[in-house]
Amino acid sequence: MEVTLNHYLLIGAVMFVSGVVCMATKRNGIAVLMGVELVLNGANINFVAFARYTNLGLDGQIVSLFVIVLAAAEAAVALAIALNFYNNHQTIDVDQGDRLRG
Amino acid sequence: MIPTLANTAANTAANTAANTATTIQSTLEGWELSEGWAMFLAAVIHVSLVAGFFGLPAGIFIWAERKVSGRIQDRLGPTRVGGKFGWLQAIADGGKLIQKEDLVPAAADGPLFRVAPYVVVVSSLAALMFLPFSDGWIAVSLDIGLYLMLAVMSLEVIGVILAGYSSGSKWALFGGMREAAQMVSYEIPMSICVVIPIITAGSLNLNEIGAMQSGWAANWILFNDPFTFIAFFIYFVCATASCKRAPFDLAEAESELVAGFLTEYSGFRWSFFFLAEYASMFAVCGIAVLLFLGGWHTGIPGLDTAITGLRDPSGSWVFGWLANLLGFGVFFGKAGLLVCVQIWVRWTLPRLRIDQVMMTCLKYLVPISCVLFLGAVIWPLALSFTGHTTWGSPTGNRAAPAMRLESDSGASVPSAMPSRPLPLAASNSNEEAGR
Amino acid sequence: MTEQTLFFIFAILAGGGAIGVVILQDIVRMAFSLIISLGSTAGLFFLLGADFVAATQLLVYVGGTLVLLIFGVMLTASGPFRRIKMSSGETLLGAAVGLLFFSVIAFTVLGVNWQAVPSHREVATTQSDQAGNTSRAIGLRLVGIPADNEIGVRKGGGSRTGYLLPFEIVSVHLLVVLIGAAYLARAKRHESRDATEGDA
Amino acid sequence: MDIKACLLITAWLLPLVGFAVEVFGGYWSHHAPGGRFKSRLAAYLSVGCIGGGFLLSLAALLIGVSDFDLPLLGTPEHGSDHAAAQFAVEDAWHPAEHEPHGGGTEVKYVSGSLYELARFGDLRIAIDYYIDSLTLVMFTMVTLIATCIHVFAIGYMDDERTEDHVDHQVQTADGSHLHRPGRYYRFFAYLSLFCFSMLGLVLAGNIFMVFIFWELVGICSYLLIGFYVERHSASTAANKAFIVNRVGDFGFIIGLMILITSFGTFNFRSYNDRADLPESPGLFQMARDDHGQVHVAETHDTQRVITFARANGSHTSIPYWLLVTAGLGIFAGCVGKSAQFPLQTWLPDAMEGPTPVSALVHSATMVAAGVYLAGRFYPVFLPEVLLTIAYTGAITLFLAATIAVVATDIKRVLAYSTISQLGYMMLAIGLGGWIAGLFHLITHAFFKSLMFLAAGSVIVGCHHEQEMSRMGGLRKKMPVTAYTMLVGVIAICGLAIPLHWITGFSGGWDIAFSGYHSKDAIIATALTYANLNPIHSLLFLAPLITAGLTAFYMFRLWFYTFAGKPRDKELYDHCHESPKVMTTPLLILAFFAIFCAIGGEDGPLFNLLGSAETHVIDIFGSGIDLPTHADIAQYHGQAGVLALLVAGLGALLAYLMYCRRQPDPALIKRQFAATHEFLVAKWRFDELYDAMFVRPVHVIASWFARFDLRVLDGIVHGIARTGITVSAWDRKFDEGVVDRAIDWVAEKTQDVGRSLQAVQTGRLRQYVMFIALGVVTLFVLIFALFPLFLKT
Repeated sequence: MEVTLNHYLLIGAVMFVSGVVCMATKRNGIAVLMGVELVLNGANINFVAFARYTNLGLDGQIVSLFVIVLAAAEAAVALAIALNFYNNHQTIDVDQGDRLRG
Repeated sequence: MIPTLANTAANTAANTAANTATTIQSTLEGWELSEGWAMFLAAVIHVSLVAGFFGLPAGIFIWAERKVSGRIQDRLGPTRVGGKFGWLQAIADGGKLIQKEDLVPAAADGPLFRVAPYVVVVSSLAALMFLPFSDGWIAVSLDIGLYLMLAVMSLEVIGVILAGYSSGSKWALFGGMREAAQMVSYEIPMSICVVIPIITAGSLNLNEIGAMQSGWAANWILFNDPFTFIAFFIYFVCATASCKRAPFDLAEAESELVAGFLTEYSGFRWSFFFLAEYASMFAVCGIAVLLFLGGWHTGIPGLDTAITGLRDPSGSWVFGWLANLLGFGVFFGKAGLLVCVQIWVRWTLPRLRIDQVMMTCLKYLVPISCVLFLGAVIWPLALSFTGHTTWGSPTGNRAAPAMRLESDSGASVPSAMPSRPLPLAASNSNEEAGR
Repeated sequence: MTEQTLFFIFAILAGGGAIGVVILQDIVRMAFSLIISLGSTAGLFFLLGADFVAATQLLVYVGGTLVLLIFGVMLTASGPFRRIKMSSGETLLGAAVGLLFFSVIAFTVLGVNWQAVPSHREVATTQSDQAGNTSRAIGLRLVGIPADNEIGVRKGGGSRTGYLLPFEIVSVHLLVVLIGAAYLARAKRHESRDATEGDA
Repeated sequence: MDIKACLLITAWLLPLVGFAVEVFGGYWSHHAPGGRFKSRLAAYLSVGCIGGGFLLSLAALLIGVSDFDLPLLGTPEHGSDHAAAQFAVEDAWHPAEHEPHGGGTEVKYVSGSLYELARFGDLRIAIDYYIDSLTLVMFTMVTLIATCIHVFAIGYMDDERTEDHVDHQVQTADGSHLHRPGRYYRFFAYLSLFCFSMLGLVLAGNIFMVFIFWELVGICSYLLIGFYVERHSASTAANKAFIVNRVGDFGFIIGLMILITSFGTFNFRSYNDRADLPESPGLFQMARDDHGQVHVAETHDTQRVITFARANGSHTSIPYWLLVTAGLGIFAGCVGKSAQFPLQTWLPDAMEGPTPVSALVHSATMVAAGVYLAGRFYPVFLPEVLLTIAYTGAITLFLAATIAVVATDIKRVLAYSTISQLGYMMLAIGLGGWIAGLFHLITHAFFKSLMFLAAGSVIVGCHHEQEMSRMGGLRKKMPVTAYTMLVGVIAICGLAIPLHWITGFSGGWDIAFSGYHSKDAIIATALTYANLNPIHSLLFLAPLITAGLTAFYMFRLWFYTFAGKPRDKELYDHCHESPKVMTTPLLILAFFAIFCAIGGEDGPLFNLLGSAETHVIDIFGSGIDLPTHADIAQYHGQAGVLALLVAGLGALLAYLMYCRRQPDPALIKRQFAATHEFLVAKWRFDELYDAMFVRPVHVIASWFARFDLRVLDGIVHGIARTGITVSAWDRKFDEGVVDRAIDWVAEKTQDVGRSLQAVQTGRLRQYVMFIALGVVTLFVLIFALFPLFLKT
């Protein structure tokens, strides 16, 4: 069986959807963060796969590099926010952070 | 284009880079094995060789540590096992540890507790895959070898953190957290210091970098300019810290945390951590040797020429292997010396406090390495203004080989593409060509 | 044969790790699962001939970001917050939505005829490209010099300006993040004392 | 650029630097070391600037003498010619001066442009310089005298060097004297600006620049006269000086505009120091040709016009009457600045300023500016204008001398004598004796500044007492002041021992002070003129008589002040000689008052000025014959004898009256009470002007004020009230309609927000779920339902 683009895209889809579900169900703030990372990785797989299997060329790889770097930055800030959240609420449960609800 | 002997060697080495594997694989294919099986067998051979390189230095250094620490403390150290100097002490230790009971504390998170040592060992073992022990003696040769090696080595910390966390002990947890903070911080100056010789060499391929530093010892990248010279020491400090060696061994500080993340481990799993520690010591020192200290070159041109002369393609392959073995000896000697310095430091310097460790990194090492980086970038430019391209006259070839971008339509390679990344390297090769 | 085998190993590990992140309740195990997933993703990148991206994935993502993440877990997940239970209704809802979402994406992926798109593998011309040594090519592409196959494919089309500006923007962005994260995470718990010690 | 120009420009700008530093930095001199007293730094800076200017000017003068090849001394032949002229009057005393009527001589000058300010078409407004020997001499004179005055002022203004200066002449509301901070540095800043302005005026190369610096001189004099601004008399005097000058400047502007529109250039003469600028002829070159000839022609409608060549070579013309008007206008400016009849009234009042200012204003700067300008524009003046100048001068000199006879304030006597002497200069210029007039300007500057400083020394010595009637016998108390003053008095009177006249020794020089030579030259010119034009013989009689009057009132002043017995014992006892810093300038100026005109009309000064003279030929048919140098030489001896006799008589009379009391001045005063009162009231000019101008202006102004109050204010108030009413309506509209509309929108928005707030649960996971569901829904809509709709 030849490994085709579809295989990679489906793996990317699995990771993407896992990430979304993780964000949607986990109450732990850091787990939500993990979900975000999963989503970004799923997208990254798509980029690199397209770079390989279509004529996207190296642009796809470069975009995925940017995604990785920005994800690192995002993680740093999000973690800082999470720690701040923890400091203020004495919990990491995101459901507790509803002080601004309508 | 690259006429000298040393450079040809570098070229072939880099070209066949992947290609130590190809050699074994093709040899196996020559034995009428199918391609898949040949690849599989070649991989197995590689892995076992690397595992040998993983275990051998670790054993030697464990013994060396005991002897050195003994001498420093005015003791004799091991004297009984395996002869007069206790040669086999490491094996004896291993035998003892394997026999011990595999304990998992009740409070521990079982699966993670068990898997943590493997993560550590696998990452430091995998790092050795990208390290050339001699010219062409490399398991996986990639253009980004050094980069990948650093990446793999950085995975080691995950195992340590997992070990600390999953032990269910506060000592271990503290150790793991300290380790995490220390690792994440020290990776920054270390990476920057590693980039400095890369700028000088114009390549990420460790084999190429090593091959470039042939000729007299003055041609080692360490002596290329003042910035690389300082960068070596900064790198060595960071490398010591990243191996959790004293005086940076806060993660397992006996006097404060019992044994840090190792508190709950015993037996074989415990020995894995130590195996990994000594292996990664060897790995970082190997990187230092390749990047700064001329790799497998002796620093004496005649000697090097003699060794490389053994590689004459018309001669028997045995001579080629012999040359590589001699190269490995030189490489191992240099790396071992550096490891001994680490041991020496461990037994003579007191441990720092955690805030001092962090301060050393963030307030001193990072700025210094940034300045060095800047200086290393400006240095060739400044030199080019003076009309010289190098300081003094190097006797080896520090040039990166030209880009190997063969294209079907030869015209499609743009002429604007720089054949050499640095003016230093470019004119150096011209100089070589003139000889 | 080898490629397929490796692909399936990595694919199962990556997908399984991702699903593990969703299913597992222990936050540290989730993190470990995530490590497996992302590490395997790096393996997939290797298979795709993107060695530089894979190395970056290992160095930055697994070695940096995830360490940071676990660090955050250790700082926050003490005692009762290690496990935060979800109601089973939520789990069910999440699973349903996830399946729905996945089916949508899968439907789309399978509905497109990718064979019509010219493949990189077919047009790749350079040896290093084939071998997966893309670091130099990526570097040249960053500064706008096309060194890969696209010379033949995208003649006259597309931009040739490289990615220097995005590169600079990202570097400035990283600096801002560095300062911002340090500011956000600085110790404020003991407001009476001088908040000097940093967390990370 | 020419080296002279460089030197003079530097000398010109130095005082500006001093001014700038003192104005912006002077405040901090308060805090100079020394505590109670402020630092003298400002004074030293000013003295340094102007002193440096003097050195540079001197260098420029010496360079100019060699560059222009100027005759400093008469040649040996020339000397014998002169001697011969005394006896053989038919011969010319100066052979070279024969030529002007025939061939003409080239004027030696340097002119260039420093900086272009603006350009309107062909008209170029620039900072130009024009340097001839007159400029050089004026520069040296002005900087030398100003340096002396600055040094003198260091001593004179010393009591301003304090934070708490008491002005005894000002009474505050509670009856005490005014206390104010001293204005030492400000005084020197003004002085520096004054010098800068005057030097700029002298250096100016075009009339635009002249006008600018003209006005700057005016404003500086305003500032300095009103230096004691708290004194009502001082501020009034400053106003008066300024306003009276405005009257003259009005004429000046008219003249300026006529010249610009007619000639199309501001420049005096073409540039010869700027290769890059086109060499277009200047005003003087257009008005008269190289031979000093004005070309008068008749147009077809029998209008007299003056033709000249313009820059582009085309010949054009200007109506004769228009050029006369222009000349009169410019002369009006000179009248105002130099305090000539009928604008002489401001000068005596200007005595309210500090004495160094008076010295500067009366000798080197302000009043000299008028004479200088008249001299500078000499080529433009037509015979009618010159006649006006002559008569104005004659009236002024007599009028001022008569008033000086009865004045008792020591500074006022000097002030009137200044007006009188300026009248002499104007008269000389009007009579065609250009050199004589400017010669007198220079000599007068020296001895008049000397006398003013001496008077200042007396005033300081007597603790700010200026009334001569309380002085007397001060010679013993302040000998240096007394005898330097005597030098000045003798110089201004024109007393001398004419050696060659008495002994018949030819070739010898007279033993005489500077004033003798210059006044002699003027009276000789007047005599010649009167002989050539008998109808205007009044122009000779007036200066002759006034020479006697001058001697009388000057010696009266000296005898009153320094000779005889002390009239006020207390004043005499407290009186003291001034410090060295004040007497040294006196000695220096006395030296120059004696020797600056040495050699008379063979001397270096006269020769230097003579080389700058523009030769002017009388216009045929004007009815006036201007005397030539040869003519003047013919009557020179005669005039000298007359002048000396008259002056001697005046001096003798003064001696008899004020030393011997034979006849007693008080008796005479009683006998001619009406005349005395008339003279004391300054010929009632102030009353006349008050009735003629001031009161009508007041009346008309009050009418306008009433109009303003009733009509204009009413209109404005009405508009304002309308505005208020409209605003009130507008407010009602705003509150009723606009505000309610906005409130309604805000309420509705709030309602909507309140009803939507339930959606904002604040639950992160719910939001993510919404997003995921939303994506799925969209997908279903687009790919599943939308095709269905398309099919149907």
